[in-house]
Amino acid sequence: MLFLLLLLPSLLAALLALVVRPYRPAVGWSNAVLSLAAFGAALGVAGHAIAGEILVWGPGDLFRADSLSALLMVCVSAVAAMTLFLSPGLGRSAAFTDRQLRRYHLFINLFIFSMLLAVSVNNIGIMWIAIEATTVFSAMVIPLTLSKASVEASWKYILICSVGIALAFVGTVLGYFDFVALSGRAENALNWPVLLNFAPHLHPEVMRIAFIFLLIGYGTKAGLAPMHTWLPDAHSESPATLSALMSGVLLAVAMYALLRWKMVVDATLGDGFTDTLLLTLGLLTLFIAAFSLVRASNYKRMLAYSSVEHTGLICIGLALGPIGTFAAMYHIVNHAAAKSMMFFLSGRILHRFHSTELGAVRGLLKVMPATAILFAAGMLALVGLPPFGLFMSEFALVRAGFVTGHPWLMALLLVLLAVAFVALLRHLNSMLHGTPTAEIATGEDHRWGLVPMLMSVAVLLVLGFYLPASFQSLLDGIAALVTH
Amino acid sequence: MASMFFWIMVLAFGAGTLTALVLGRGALARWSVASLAILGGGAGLGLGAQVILTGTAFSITFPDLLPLAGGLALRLDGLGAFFLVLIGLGAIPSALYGATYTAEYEEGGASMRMMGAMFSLFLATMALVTMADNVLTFLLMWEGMSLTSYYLVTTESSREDTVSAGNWYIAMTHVGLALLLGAFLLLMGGDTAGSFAALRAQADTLSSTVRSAIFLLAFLGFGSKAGIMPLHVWLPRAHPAAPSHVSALMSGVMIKLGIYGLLRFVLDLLGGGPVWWGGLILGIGAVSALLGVLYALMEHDLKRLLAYHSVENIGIILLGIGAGLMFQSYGMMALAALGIIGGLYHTLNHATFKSLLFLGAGAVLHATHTRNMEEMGGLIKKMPWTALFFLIGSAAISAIPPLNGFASEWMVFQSLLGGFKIPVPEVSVVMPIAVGMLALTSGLAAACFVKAFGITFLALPRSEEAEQAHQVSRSMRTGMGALALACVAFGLGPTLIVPRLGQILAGFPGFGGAAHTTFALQTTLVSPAAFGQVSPLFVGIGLVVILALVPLVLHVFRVNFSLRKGETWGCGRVSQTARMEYTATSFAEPLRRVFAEIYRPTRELTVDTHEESRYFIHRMQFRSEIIPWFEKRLYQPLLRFLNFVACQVRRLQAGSAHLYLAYVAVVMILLLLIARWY
Amino acid sequence: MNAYLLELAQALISLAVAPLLVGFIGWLKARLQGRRGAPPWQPYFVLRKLFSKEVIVSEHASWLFRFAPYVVFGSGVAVTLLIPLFCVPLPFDAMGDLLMVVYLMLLGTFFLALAGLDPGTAFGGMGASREMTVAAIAEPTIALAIFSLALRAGSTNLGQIVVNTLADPTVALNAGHLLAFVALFVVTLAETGRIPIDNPSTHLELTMIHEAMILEHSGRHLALIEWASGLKLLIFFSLLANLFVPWGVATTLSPVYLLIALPIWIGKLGLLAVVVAVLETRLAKLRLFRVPELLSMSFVLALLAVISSFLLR
Amino acid sequence: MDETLFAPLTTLGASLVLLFGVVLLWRRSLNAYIQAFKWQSVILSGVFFLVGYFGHDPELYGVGVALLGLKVFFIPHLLGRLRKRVGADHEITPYVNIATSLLIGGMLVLLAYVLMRPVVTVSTLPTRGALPLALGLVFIGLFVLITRKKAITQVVGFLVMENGIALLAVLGTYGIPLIIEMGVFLDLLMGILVMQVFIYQIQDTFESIDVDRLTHLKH
Repeated sequence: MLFLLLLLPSLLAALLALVVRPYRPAVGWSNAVLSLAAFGAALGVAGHAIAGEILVWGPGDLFRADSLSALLMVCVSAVAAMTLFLSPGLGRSAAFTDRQLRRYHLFINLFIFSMLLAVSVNNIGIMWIAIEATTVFSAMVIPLTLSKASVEASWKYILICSVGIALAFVGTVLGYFDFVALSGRAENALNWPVLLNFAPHLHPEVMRIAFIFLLIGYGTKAGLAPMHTWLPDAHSESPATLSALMSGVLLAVAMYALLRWKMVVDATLGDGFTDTLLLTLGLLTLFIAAFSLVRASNYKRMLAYSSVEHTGLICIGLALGPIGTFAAMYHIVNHAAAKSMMFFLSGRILHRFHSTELGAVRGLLKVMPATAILFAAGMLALVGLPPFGLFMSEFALVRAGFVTGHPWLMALLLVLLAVAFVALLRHLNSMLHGTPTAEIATGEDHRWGLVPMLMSVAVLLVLGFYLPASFQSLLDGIAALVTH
Repeated sequence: MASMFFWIMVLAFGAGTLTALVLGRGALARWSVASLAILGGGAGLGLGAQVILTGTAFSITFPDLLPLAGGLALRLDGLGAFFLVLIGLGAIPSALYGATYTAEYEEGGASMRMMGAMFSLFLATMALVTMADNVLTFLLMWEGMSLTSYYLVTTESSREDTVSAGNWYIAMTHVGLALLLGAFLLLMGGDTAGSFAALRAQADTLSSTVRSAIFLLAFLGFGSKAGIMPLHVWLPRAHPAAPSHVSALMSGVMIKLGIYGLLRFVLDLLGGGPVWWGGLILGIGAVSALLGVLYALMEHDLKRLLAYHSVENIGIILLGIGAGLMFQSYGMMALAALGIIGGLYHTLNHATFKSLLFLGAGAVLHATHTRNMEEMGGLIKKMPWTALFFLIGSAAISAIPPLNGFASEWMVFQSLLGGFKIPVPEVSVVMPIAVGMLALTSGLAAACFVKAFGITFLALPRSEEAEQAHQVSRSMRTGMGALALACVAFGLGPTLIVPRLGQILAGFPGFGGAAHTTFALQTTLVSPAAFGQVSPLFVGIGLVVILALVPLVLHVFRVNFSLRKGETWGCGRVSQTARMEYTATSFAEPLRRVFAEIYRPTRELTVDTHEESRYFIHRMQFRSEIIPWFEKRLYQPLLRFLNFVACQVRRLQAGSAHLYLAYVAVVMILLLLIARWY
Repeated sequence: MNAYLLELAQALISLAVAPLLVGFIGWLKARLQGRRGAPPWQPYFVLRKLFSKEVIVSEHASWLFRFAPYVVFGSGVAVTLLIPLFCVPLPFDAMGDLLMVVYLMLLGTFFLALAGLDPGTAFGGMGASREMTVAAIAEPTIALAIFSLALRAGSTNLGQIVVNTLADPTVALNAGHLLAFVALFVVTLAETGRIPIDNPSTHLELTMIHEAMILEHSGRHLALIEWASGLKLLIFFSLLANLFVPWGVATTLSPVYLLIALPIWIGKLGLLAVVVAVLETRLAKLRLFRVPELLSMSFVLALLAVISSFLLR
Repeated sequence: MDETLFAPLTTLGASLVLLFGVVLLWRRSLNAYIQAFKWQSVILSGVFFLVGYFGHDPELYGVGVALLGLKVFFIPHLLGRLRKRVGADHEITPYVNIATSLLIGGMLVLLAYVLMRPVVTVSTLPTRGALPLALGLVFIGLFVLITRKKAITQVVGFLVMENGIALLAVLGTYGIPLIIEMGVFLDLLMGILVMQVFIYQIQDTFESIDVDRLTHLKH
């Protein structure tokens, strides 16, 4: 039942946006309120997972929620709720036409639905379908206002991600193929627990090939270099709310898919094949992201590269055994909170400065003090400074690297993180200080819109000092999943 | 008792943060932040003193916070307590001074909320660094300290150079953190909780290569905070940018925590190491000391000058510690104790006189609104107290007896001289060279402070601002006065303090009795085996007596005591103006020639001649600049390289969707081929 | 008690002898140059004259300018109390070792240089700048040179060095000692403002150091400074004489020994004065910017002396 | 029919499917691309029927019919209309010329054979021989995507990739579970519709559907 409560609100919201024409603010509000229900359901699922129960529901065990799913559900639904409360169309702003708003609300809810579906289904074939669907739906939201840049970004986005995700399907088919080759056709073969149980009997040589396709495929979606190229474009041209969702949780959902498969492939191969690949790609990602940040000229792209950087980190974490996975999942939560907030704030900044160029934003502290302070706090969190949660998760991650015997790789990682750190802080300072151009008005508007950001900061702060027991047992549950 | 002090300290700093955030600006806010900081600092002082005096460590743990790795674990032992005392000693005068000094920032538009809150948090995190008892607590507090001080540095964020200074600072400090993280994690091995007790036990099981790697990482990591050459680049940038009472704290106290960390690692966690560890510390210390003072000589920005002197003094501290560690590895514990205690005592002394000097520089800045010494002069008449205090600080940092700089430098000298007892000649020969460098350093420091004091306070004012300088507020003077008093007290009474330092050291393996017996309580400082002894107290008394006697005797002999004010005699010149005075640059010119090989100044001479004839010169322009070699050879190439890589990486994102798809295809095929033949 | 009295007596004798030493060198120099010259006791007249004159202080100068002469003089007196003159070891020997001595001398130089800057003349600044340049290299050289002796003698307290060397004369005879002696001698010339580094008998030359710095002082202030510089000469000569050639210094307080030791000490001082006088007539003053080279050389010599003491032990 | 015909027939079908993929490398006209895709899909659905018949899986007939409807009628129709609306005819200057493209296409198929060897050896299905051809088709589709400039061509390339995957699925596993197959079709349909929307938008904003003009966003 919880699954219905989780999934139906967003479908209902999409339906509402579809049937009510023209768009009315009430639709936006009711969608936002509906998203709270999903969030509640996610918390309920998490409660079960913490208690050690694995929820399974639906025909043919269609839905299943272990700790891993529960964690992602909470992240996705939380960020989704924030997004919907901050979405355009809830106030009386005339920035968008009714048609655009209707389209926005329709597709963003479908997008949220497909992400939630991806993390709650049992069948990893359907998971693939859901993730593919996220591309389609989110692509529809990117060019909310038509411009050369937004069209270009969305074309690249849909093209590259569709190709990538298609390759992931090749991997999925190969995995299924191997199952079938050994034990004949079975309707539930792609149910994750079934596949995992059977995994030790699968053929290593086939699973290796399959994993490459999956890695490339889901890696494209997650923003692993060098398949990350769509990411800065899409993030910089989307509405801030969509960027927040994409960067905060979509990347995590893709990593989730990869992790599911990694567990299966590890059960088959048993050696460090997947770990080596993930480490290599993770470090490459980190390298490219860190150095891309050095010369970034656009703050939304900067945030996007930062997401790439964190994807790299998470990817490395996944390769570092159970404690690394623990750290990576911790990091996913922190990153979701920080990055979604940053994109929301970037929306506010864009609204005031009418430019996403770093050079155009000066004296943010004078122009929008509250936004600036939150933005600075978020950036400090993103670069891994205390007292924010990312400091803790990065510490845990590097510790995992040392414990699992990769001191040199961790050294490289720390160097790259330092490069990213310096780059981001320089950009941040150039935004915060200096003299704004005269025509920029000062003062904050829509003060209530800062409330969700304050909540994000609070979450980050709490996670920086304190790991609630329930959260910890959730993470431990995930770490236990990857321990054979 | 101890836990009462602890809670008073923590709550006072916490309340200070909240007060600043709530009250914001105004005298009430400033004074309440200051008094809470003084309260907290005093409690810290009390806590530290109690731990040192009773010899029992204070510990407290909060397992619910930071559950990721062992909880928030605090334990204050002797070594930490010493540094906590240092923090208290620095915090009280700085806070008192800051209460009125910061008033000016209110008009400047800086955020007083931020400044007050960060100041309190800065003190709190520093205090907790000395108490941290596991890895995560340490790193958290360490980075908290860096971050809060970073915000204090960028208080005047409307200035371009301040922001850039902040960038340098935070970048260097973050690199340091990364190194420390590496050191700690290597030391932790497979352990995930990382309590210091476990690390101590773990350290013996590690191979010597790993131990050395840990040492190097820790040395560089803590060194970047302490400001060793060539990782010191942030100091001359950040110290001038920060408000002066913060500079005083940063230079006087914060960079010392780098020394704390180094000692914590080498003495405590690693429990000593091969002789080259000490040798490396000694070598870097010597280089930092000499180059620090040499670059200080060439500065005419008062606060930059002081910042370079911090590098110098960290070098001196490291000379003592390095020598001590070398002796330790040869088992000469008495000499080892002498070196390390000398280093620690210099740490304490530097905290007093450097804080004093920064506060003095702040007062000057406050009065003249410039840091450029070339625009100062004559301030001794406008601000006599500040001048007196600055003079005491200058004399102390120049190691002039009977002030405190002398006492600790004497100990460092003595420990270096003990080096001849090292049985291996190849090793012991390092020591006399270090002695030479230290001797040269202190000579140059004296020259530098004659310049700093003379150009700033003496002669005629060189600018309108200096002419209009005014006395600073009473709280600022009191803050400086307290530190000046400390300079005198620590100079006269090393024999009261040094045995306490010995007690601290006695807790570490191998030192035990050596540290105790070497420095019994007496009136003279005696180096081991009575190789040398001095009594600063008696010399101080003697000097006072002589200074009192001389006029008295002159009176007895009916010397002419009349005094007339007249014009300065200037070879028949008509009038004396400020333009005729020696400038800071010209004062340092002879030394610049002597050390031209090190400075390698750039020279640029442009001569504009008249159109009619090239023999008639219209205008001449001479520019000479000293770009330190480490910036030219180390940092600029590094930055260029990073930029180059960044440009290459940028080209990946060329904009073509086809290219992007090609990346996907190429990587896929590559990985497939690898997987096929894995 | 006797020891303390003797200590006091030593200081008083030094104060009394110091002007004579300066006068003697001046007289001898004049003689060597074929002039009659002022009598050796001329400095006493000069001091008396200066003490009876009124002091003129620049209106731009501060209290520091008036305070400095006392500090300079006081530090000189304090040093004479700490160094071996004709009797060792005296109780004050334990109060300060060679570092204390060197840094007490630095105290005088420090204040003198500040006083030079105080009235704001170009001359004063110039003198102060040069004096500090010389001091910055000379002071460490003194320390190093004596260190090399201290290491072999097993103590940094000067009186103890003399005692130990007398007890075991072999330690005084080696190459390191010679290096140290040369280094300390060069520094003596530099610190006391002698040719070839500085010319004590000239004013208003662009290459002067010490005299430029004290140009503004007059009356009793100048007298104290002049007296102190004489004292400094005596101190350096005593160090050279007693540390390198300790024979003749009394090691017990018996009056017989003391009566023998006092003339020997004065004789040693006289001998050094002759050497300096001869050198001053034979050498030309160095160009100002060659001075640091000479000092650097002496610094290196002293360093080598210390290194050799370390290695040959 | 005879069971022994199964393997040669599927190989023949797969080869034909691949052949129509190669046509993409050879022709320049957009219309030819759409036609090639259409006929490829016809053959593909034939393969579905074939496997359904020999594999005794009636579900596959249904899938085949759906495929026929979607890929043979609906999508080519959509693309044809799109092509006419935006007025693009020919792929004028691909990044790689025709001769080289064909050569590379051949090498890609070869590569697919190399990579699929372990996969083929573990299988016992009669259809296994044709598996590399399916992967080859995926590669060729990707190659088209990388080297051809018109947005419509890229869509066709993508569709060919999809066909390759469908071929792989049906040959390797006798069809993936129906629910997933249907989901895939749904995704494909939506994807194509969205791509069609974007192509119109590209045409509107850039006045061309040459994707190589879309290089404003970089770094």
